Amino acid sequence: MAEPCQPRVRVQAEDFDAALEIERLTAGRRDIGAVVTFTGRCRDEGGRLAALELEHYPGMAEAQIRRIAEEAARRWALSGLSVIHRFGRLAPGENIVLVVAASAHRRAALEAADFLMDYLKSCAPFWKKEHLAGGGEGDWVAAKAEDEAALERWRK
Amino acid sequence: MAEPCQPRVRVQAEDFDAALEIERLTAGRRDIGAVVTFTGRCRDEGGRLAALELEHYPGMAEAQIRRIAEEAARRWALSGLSVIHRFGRLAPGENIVLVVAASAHRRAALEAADFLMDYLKSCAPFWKKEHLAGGGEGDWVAAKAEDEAALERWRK
Amino acid sequence: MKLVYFAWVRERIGKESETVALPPEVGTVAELLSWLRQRGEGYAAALEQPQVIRVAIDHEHVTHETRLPADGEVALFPPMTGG
Amino acid sequence: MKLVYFAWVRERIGKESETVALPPEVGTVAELLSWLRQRGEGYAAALEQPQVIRVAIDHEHVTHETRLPADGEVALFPPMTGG
Repeated sequence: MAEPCQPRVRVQAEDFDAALEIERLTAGRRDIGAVVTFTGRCRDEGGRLAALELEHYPGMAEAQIRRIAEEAARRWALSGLSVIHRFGRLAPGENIVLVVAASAHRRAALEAADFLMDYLKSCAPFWKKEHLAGGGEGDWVAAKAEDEAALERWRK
Repeated sequence: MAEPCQPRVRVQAEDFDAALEIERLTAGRRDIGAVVTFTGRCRDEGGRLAALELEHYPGMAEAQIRRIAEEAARRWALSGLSVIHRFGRLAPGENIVLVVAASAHRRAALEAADFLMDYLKSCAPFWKKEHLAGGGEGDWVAAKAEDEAALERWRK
Repeated sequence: MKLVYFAWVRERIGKESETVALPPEVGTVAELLSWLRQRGEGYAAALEQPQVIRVAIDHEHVTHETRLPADGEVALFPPMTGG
Repeated sequence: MKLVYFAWVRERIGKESETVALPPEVGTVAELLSWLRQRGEGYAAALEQPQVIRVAIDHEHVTHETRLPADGEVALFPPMTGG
């Protein structure tokens, strides 16, 4: 197998543009058969939330996402991999996270995106505080046992 | 579970815009937590190909994609689902197929896109003829046993 | 009965479609394939391995055991390579 | 030693970071958590269930058995909810 690709990682307050990130990974490439994007968005939880406030650990957030992305690039033959994670106050409908995985073959791109999302969920230093639709702060979003369990799928 | 979403299906010669299709599924929605896109592209197979010619069965192609998409919408709780499949002569680097799956939750969106691609591969009436880089026609791309085998994953 | 052909089935038979009058003993898809193979070299080349031929009737996949309708569009083609 | 806190650990302790001089008997992450719990009500509330507290040293996850470095940045936080 060729050298693992160098993932692109950004942690930022600003929104991102999935189409632009696809273009950055694929422009001029004739060897890419599959591009998968995963976009995580803020939900209002049935009208309960006005926003999520994403706190992160600057420095570690980027380093940790990079470690996860490099692990994905070692496991799958990827042509390119981008991960962008936002922080700050995000309203329902706004983007939170983007993964773009490009590969010659569909399974590699799909599995890499799936793997990234599972690990970002439980292993990237971000925390979400709820802001309620009625005003005022809600709780910190609790980690789910099922998210921790999802990591088991990749331990083989 | 709510009613299955109505998939959007198009079979066309023209290119598509993944960002526009994401926007169409998500605009104004506050209940979508995950959007997955899968884009299949034409590869040059290490420089061997000048193009792929995609032949399709008009009428059946759209009907069959719709059947597959509706099955996905029944199996997973999707907020929206779009499938666009191109036909005609496509050069390396050009888009062939797009699946966009939106859901409240990441696993539904990822699995639905994965399912769609497996079934489009083996069950949608398209055939690919190679045009060689040196000029002239190559072979029809043969169906792979592994693609047929991939369908077994979904028979449960 | 309208028959339509795709990909290398179409190339070997040498036409995209045709309308045929089936003899009464041709009742199933498998019998249609056997009957077509007798029609000439191109047909024989296209259908030499009938088990790989995929068939749709009026835009729906069917098996080789399926009975043919009185009328309709029957499509013969190689395994699909979509996506 | 620089300590940094996030999310409800930060809220309960009431500060984002602080620099502390550790007594010599505090050698591991677990011992650090026990020592911090004695420092006041906020610490006690933040660390009442030490097993749920996640710890990173110089931006890398560590377990509670990990020995503390002579110097560096130790971060305490709840289970992460990225993505």
